[in-house]
Amino acid sequence: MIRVQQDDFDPGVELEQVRSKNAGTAGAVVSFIGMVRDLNDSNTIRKMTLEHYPGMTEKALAAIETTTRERWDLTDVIIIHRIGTLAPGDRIVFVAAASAHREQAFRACEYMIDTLKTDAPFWKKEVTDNGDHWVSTAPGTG
Amino acid sequence: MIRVQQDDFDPGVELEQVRSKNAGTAGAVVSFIGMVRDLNDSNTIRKMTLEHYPGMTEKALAAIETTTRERWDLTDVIIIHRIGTLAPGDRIVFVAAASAHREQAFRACEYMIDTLKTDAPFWKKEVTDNGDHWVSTAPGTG
Amino acid sequence: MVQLRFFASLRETLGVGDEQVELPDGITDIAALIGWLQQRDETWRTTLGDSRLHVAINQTIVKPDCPVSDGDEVALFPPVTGG
Amino acid sequence: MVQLRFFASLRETLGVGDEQVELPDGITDIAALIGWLQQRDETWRTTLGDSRLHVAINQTIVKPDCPVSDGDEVALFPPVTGG
Repeated sequence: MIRVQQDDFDPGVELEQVRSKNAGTAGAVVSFIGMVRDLNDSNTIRKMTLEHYPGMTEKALAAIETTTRERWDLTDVIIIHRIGTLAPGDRIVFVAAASAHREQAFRACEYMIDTLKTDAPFWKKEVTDNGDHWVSTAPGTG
Repeated sequence: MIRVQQDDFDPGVELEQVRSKNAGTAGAVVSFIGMVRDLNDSNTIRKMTLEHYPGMTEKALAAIETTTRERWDLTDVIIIHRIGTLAPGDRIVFVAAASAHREQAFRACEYMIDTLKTDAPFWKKEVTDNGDHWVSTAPGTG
Repeated sequence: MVQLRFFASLRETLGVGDEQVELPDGITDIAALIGWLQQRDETWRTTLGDSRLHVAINQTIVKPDCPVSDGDEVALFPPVTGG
Repeated sequence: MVQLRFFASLRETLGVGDEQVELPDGITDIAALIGWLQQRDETWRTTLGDSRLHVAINQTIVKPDCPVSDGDEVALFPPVTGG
């Protein structure tokens, strides 16, 4: 399941849906939450704006989901990414993989967030005390 | 933070506490949820009982937290493990690591659950259609 | 006609988000299209000369030697920084 | 006195969870303590002869050559299966 949205998401709600949908078959759910940090390259971050490429974003995330499901033995996959204006501490992205076995879930979850950070058309612009600037390399989340 | 308890836990509540406590500093939270599977060695599992060694359990989990915090650059660590009688689909264990960077959080989270499965004194007894038995090797969760 | 789309810092630097252009004769791949756009002025020349420029045709990332034809949506953007 | 504790399948097979014993002369390490307990009967001999047996003294895992002394809590249990 993939979603691109301005609104915040609730990791607890997402994880509970994964649990109840896969009760008995999934022994492991590994999830990643990315959040806005307040410091990047020693600049204090006040806000952040996430721009994306509507249409291509959904295609890119769907491709990541497909590849992930092909490569690992999973019972469920979630990718949620926010767009718009966010503040430090705000959730940006949620990625989760459910599997019978934890190794599969760990590998799949890490692959999804790594690939999202190189393949999905999102761009971050930081509003800092030293002015606004587009993030060029290391992004503001983990 | 470590906890051993009979009651269920709410991953959403735990993750929201980690987020708000570390807002701005943690860019990544990786979490693992282990749940009871309904099949193990082709036996259908009806219930499961988790026994532990009170006192040593807390020491073992605290040692895992300490080692994990020493080895990786983390802003927060959670280990929660349930004991008592559980049914397929029920949550057994929750492990989470928060960090500025996702690689640290992934490595720490995986280390904690791997180490817990070898070092913490918990034992699972499965109630199956073919009788009760103690789990000897591959446990019922991922 | 080709639908051009520019994102993030490219959109801001070039001052244009979406633009429709008629492909001139001889412009048949991405590299040629970019070279043609670079002739507009110094800003275009420099901005589209960045070696880290990403190109997508019809919302799929492509290489500079990828053919481009009438009706395509061609997007140019800097390296992505989401997640 | 030494406080013995048995868990999981060991507790069930041996039919005892907690037990206090007086260490006989000459029983000064875990290996000797286990050997002494194995003399009780065939069930004890077999059960404590399992090479995968884990031992903790005062709630810390130890090796069979670890010294044991009066006042210790000695726990014997099968490989752990939590998580």
